[in-house]
Amino acid sequence: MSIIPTLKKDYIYKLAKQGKRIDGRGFNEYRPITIEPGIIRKAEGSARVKIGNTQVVAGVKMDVGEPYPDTPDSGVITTSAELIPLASPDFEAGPPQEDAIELARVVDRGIREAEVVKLEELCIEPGEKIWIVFIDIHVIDYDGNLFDCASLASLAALYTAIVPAEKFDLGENYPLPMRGEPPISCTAAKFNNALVFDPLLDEEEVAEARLTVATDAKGDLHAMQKGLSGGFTVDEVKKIIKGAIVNGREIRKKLQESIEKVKQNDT
Amino acid sequence: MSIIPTLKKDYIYKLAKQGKRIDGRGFNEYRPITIEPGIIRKAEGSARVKIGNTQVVAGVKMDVGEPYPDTPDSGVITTSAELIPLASPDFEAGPPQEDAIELARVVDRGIREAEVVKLEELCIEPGEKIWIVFIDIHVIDYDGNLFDCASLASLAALYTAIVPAEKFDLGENYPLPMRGEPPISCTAAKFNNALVFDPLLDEEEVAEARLTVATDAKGDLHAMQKGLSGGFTVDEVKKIIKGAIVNGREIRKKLQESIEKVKQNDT
Amino acid sequence: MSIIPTLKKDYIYKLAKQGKRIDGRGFNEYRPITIEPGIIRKAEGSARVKIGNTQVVAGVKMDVGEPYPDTPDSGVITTSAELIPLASPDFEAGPPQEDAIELARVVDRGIREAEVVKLEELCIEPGEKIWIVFIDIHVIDYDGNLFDCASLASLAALYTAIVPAEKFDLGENYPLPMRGEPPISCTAAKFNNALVFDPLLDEEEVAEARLTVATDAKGDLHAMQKGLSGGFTVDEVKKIIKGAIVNGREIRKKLQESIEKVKQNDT
Amino acid sequence: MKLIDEEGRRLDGRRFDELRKIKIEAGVLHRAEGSCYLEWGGNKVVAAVYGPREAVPRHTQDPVKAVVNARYNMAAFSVDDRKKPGPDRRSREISKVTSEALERVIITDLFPRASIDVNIEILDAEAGTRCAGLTAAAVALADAGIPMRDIPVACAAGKIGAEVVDGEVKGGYVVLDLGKDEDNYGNADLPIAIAPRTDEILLLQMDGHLTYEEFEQALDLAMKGCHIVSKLQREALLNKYRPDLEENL
Amino acid sequence: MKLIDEEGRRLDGRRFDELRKIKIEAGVLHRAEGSCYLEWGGNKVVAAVYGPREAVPRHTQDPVKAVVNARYNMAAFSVDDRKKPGPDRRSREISKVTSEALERVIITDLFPRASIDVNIEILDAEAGTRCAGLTAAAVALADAGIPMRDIPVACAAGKIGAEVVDGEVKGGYVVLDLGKDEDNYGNADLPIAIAPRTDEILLLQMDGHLTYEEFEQALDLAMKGCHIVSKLQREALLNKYRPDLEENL
Amino acid sequence: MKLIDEEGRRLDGRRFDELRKIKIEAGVLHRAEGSCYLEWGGNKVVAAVYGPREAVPRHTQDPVKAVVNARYNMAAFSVDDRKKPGPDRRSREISKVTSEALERVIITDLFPRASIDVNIEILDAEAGTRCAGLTAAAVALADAGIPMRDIPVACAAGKIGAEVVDGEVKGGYVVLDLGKDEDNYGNADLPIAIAPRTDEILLLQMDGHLTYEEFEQALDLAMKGCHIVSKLQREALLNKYRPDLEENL
Repeated sequence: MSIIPTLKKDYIYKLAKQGKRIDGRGFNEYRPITIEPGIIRKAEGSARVKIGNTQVVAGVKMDVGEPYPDTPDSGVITTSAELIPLASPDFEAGPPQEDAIELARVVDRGIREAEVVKLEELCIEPGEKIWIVFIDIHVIDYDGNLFDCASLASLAALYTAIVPAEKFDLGENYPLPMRGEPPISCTAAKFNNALVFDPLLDEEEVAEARLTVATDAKGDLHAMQKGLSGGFTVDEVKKIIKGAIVNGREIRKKLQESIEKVKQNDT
Repeated sequence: MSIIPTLKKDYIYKLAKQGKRIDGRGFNEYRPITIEPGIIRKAEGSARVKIGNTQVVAGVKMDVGEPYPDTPDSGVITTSAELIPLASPDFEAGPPQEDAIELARVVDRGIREAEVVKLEELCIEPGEKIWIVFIDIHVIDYDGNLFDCASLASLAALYTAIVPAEKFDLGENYPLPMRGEPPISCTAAKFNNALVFDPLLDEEEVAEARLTVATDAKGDLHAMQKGLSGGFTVDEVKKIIKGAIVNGREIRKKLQESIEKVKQNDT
Repeated sequence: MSIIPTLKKDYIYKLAKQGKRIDGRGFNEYRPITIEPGIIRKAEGSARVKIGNTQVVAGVKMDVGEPYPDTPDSGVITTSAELIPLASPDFEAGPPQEDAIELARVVDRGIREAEVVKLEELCIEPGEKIWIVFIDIHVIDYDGNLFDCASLASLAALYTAIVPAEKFDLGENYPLPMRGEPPISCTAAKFNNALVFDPLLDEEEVAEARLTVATDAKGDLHAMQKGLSGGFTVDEVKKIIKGAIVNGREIRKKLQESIEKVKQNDT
Repeated sequence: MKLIDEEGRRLDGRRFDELRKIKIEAGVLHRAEGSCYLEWGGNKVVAAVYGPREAVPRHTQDPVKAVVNARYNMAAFSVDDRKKPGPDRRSREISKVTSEALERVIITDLFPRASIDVNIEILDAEAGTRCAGLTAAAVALADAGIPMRDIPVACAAGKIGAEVVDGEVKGGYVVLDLGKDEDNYGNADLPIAIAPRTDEILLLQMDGHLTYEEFEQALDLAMKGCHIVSKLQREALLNKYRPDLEENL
Repeated sequence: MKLIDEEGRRLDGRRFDELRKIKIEAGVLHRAEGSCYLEWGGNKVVAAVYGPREAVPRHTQDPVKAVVNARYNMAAFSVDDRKKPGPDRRSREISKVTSEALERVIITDLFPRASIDVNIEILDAEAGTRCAGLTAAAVALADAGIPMRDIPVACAAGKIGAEVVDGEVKGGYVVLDLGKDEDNYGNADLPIAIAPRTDEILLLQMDGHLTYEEFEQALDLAMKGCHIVSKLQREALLNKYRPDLEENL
Repeated sequence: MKLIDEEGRRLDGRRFDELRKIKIEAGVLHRAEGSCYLEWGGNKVVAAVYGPREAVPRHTQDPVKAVVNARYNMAAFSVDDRKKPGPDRRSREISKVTSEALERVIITDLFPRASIDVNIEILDAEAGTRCAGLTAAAVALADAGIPMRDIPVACAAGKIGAEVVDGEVKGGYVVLDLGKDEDNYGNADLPIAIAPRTDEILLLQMDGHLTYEEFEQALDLAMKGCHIVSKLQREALLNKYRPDLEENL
């Protein structure tokens, strides 16, 4: 580790001991969040989400395809993420690397396991024709906490998406059928025994472990993913879950407000 | 830049100032061109074209496939180029690199935009079955001006191609339906304010900019492509277009003679 | 060549002059062979084969697919081999390299050319639906003579495979239809004018040339493959063939015993 | 499809020499050294610049100058039918001609062995993305403080409304900046990029059918379009730096 | 599908806190520096370790510690429908989280610039392969003599038997070590890996639906499972080395 | 399909020991250091040699000798159904065995760390392309002045006309140099390459069905074929260099 990162690490550790973070936030506090659904005209659904400087655009496209043999009556979701070199000097062009794959799969599980999309209503002809929902995550600016930013953008894009039935001669367009209240992903990082939510890039770079927890409105769990090569105690895991439930409630409210605004504009 | 290339550059520049080229040609003059259609027995159409030492073999293969949804009544052309390591110590094996992709796309546009192939006659069953025309460009020997050599070989292969209807139980074989007079691509390179047509490899290596212009028998334009990191003035562009029209007429005559010869041999 | 390999080479050469091998075997002698069919529950057929320390697991999976246009009434065999990094410090992850491709193709030819599988009985609906037989070769431990070990494992997997007809609603499961006595591949390596069968990895590393010969119960030839950059005299080739016939008989007996044992257990 | 009426009014109401609405913002990203957000009609583009930095892998280095790598990329959701992520042949050709055009104005010999990486992301696409992308890239380069001889700018002209009868083309209008239907159903497209101070042509492609005279008109029109867009580029840069400038007064 | 009966008996007859049958053998391969063969229910796994050795290509080297590369791979014939050879997105994610978990216990700073390569081959798959693979890998690492703070171990707990009515979940049982049908038709899965001496959690993933209380139960159950499997790991290592040990007495 | 009649006359009129028509031309390319154009029946092949030159990437270098890279490639249009460009498994196997055969005769220890690159392009294919390719490559190597112990040469023999009844093979003729239908409907193929001075066998593959006696006949026949082709190789090289030789008299 060269000299600058070591200095930065020492500084972040020192602050953490005093209960402080480099941008002045509390340990459980998120940066400002903005959610702008509907910004891509060519997409069936889309959203730009900023958490602090981190910025993600998610787009939903839909196509007609064949169902999987084991779920003949059900639509299909496919989630991809690209860590394009636009967003960071460290991202490289080329096929998705491990980090992008993990990001896509964690976002995907958050959506799939909570059955946010009513896939059973995306069957056109049982065993023959169903709707495929493509979620594409484009990271635009990377300053930490991609998991939360990407899940939130994907949810905002899904909740405001329109099924393009007319394009395929399948009747009138209609809103993508979604279930009520989505689970929200909240991520905490651990370094030097401190647990901080919504880590900055600088904090991620010195972190030992990371935990992402998706909780629903009732505080139930729907997906978890531990990352990095450090470990957690059982108590730390529980503490993070509790923090995720609290933060999740607040973020869910923001998400719902942004969706409402779009729906009102449409009518 | 090492010493040999610098010396070569100085020499080529010096000659150009005196209105001369290293092989004694005039600035607007092409090297000798030979066009040999029909040399590949397994191909539906083929041609070997030499412009000086540069040598390209183009082959046409046809298959039955599905039309694109937006052109249900129309055949499809697909053009590929491989810069195989046979042709130059600098070409590498592996998937096509930028240069090969640009070559294929420029040749493709020259053919497609002038609607040389009557794609509308390559529909077998509207919306269901059409002919796909594969043009494959094999560079055999590389001594400059690939664009012109490859387009010419592709045209000669197309104009002498036979639709393999019998192989697919679709009636008798017949000549690929083509429109009258094809546009011809002519390329000029610019170095040290000189504009030379049909650049040698040595000239390409010192050139600042390159312009390829496809013109038809009436002198109308069908495709253009500027290359390399230098620029052109408006006057230079106009001068090249005029030269391309003149050279194009002569090359078109040679192409037509070679096609005629094949057609006479066939009957 | 660094010092250790040179010493090893000298030692192996010296022994060979005295008619000896590093593990005490005769030149025509194989290491102990164990054949365990049926070890993978998820596979339609499988076998683990050990020749000395060399260990291969082969698995057969079957699927329903379309026939090739030129053989509308015939099933299809596809053989793949992966030299996974588990088996040797020199194997790398990633798409199959030349060695893995050669291995798969030589095993495939041994099976295909002797028409061991009754492909004509794997037609479900002529021109429409046939059985595809996938043979996958997984090298687990590499101590020389992969060709023989992989062919033997593939044969043992095929001879004990069950067609999964029920899974595809095509009636009851039944044994994969096979012809009587399979050809057996035997491999010899040449170094310093010695010819040794079933070469160890240490022997392969100093070998100049390698010859694999597949012979049937009557002593007829079905496939041969020479490898490495040394050459053979005509007499050497003939000597290897004769040794392959003798060894092949013994190995075939072992194979048949192991198959019988499985079939008895099943009934 | 009738792309232009008797009075020379186009589908979206524009005159033959009118551009679509363009909005340019410089310095929009936190991480990149220079960046630009650009809307051009229905196109939405983000460009970001990294470098000069050591070129990797090493064998791509040029010992006497910086290498300019422009990477044009379309988001999967930016087009009517979802595009598979990753570069296709079209993107790679555009990346190549864009790199060549930008290299001409960047003073590359200041940075031997370096790379200057220009990332162009098309988030929403509606005809003319290569011109929009190059124009945004130029602003991002300036925002990154990369030394340039000029700020390049791109614009297209084309021809619409001709009738085609078995390869014979009749009539038609030369117009500026083709929109979506004009691009799909028009007769020719001529995208160019120039260095506006000298009018040197840095990028030039053409397909379709133009007589020589039409080509001259189209080239002239595209040049004029470039100069209009060039002003918007400079304003965007000024808008970003004006607060700083005023502060220093 | 009814996965558990009124008496808490599961499809294969297990109680809620019972593991499937597990068999572990250390040192099974000739070529690898350490290896392990493991059967866990219907899963069959081989793991092999190479290294520490110089990391290649060079740019992957870490100047202060060894890099741990776990590679989880499924044989084409290990699953119901043949899997195309080579890593898919699922394998690559499992390889990543497994590498991270193992790195935590390996004393990597002893081997700067080295790589420790851990190959996990799933020969036969029946639910829970990531836990089986990590458990086998840990034994192979110990067999290879790689210095470790602890021998990590993995096990999953989950929830089965709940009824789901339009997203609302009712009832259900928290059980240890999901079998095949339990994995396919169950309600939640929680695979973890721990360092058994300290109970530090090295790997944790979860999907499905658990209340907070169910999560606590499941985590507790999975921990207990880990400790049982940990004993089997140690026995397997002892079995291999006992003959040597006895010889030296 | 009846491949041979009662009088031993084959489909194209050849006797059992007759080669197809062969035409060889050395030094046909401008850019390559050595080259060859070869027609063998309906096969059309170009071969070109570059090197010895520094092998790249560096990790492919052998410190004590040159590496021989033969690359066999079929043009997309060279076969009945268009072949996707790029190497498939068959091409890669042929490239491997061809490289190994050529390496045997090239005096590689003269050029440590170098590569000798041999490119074989099949432009038109009609049975026997690997033999045609290797034969052309050998001429190109000689034309490039690469020091060799011998000029290798390849030819195949095979068996046609047998009847097969449920795996049992009856009758059949051993013949030289299988043509297209003989290859598709014949009973066995045995391509070999030799160093003609010593008759050392450099390449040997076989598939189909041969008794041991038939194998001996086929090997003998293929050897004889090699010697005939070898003469044509030498003539081609002489034809190219004769003018120079005569000039120097």
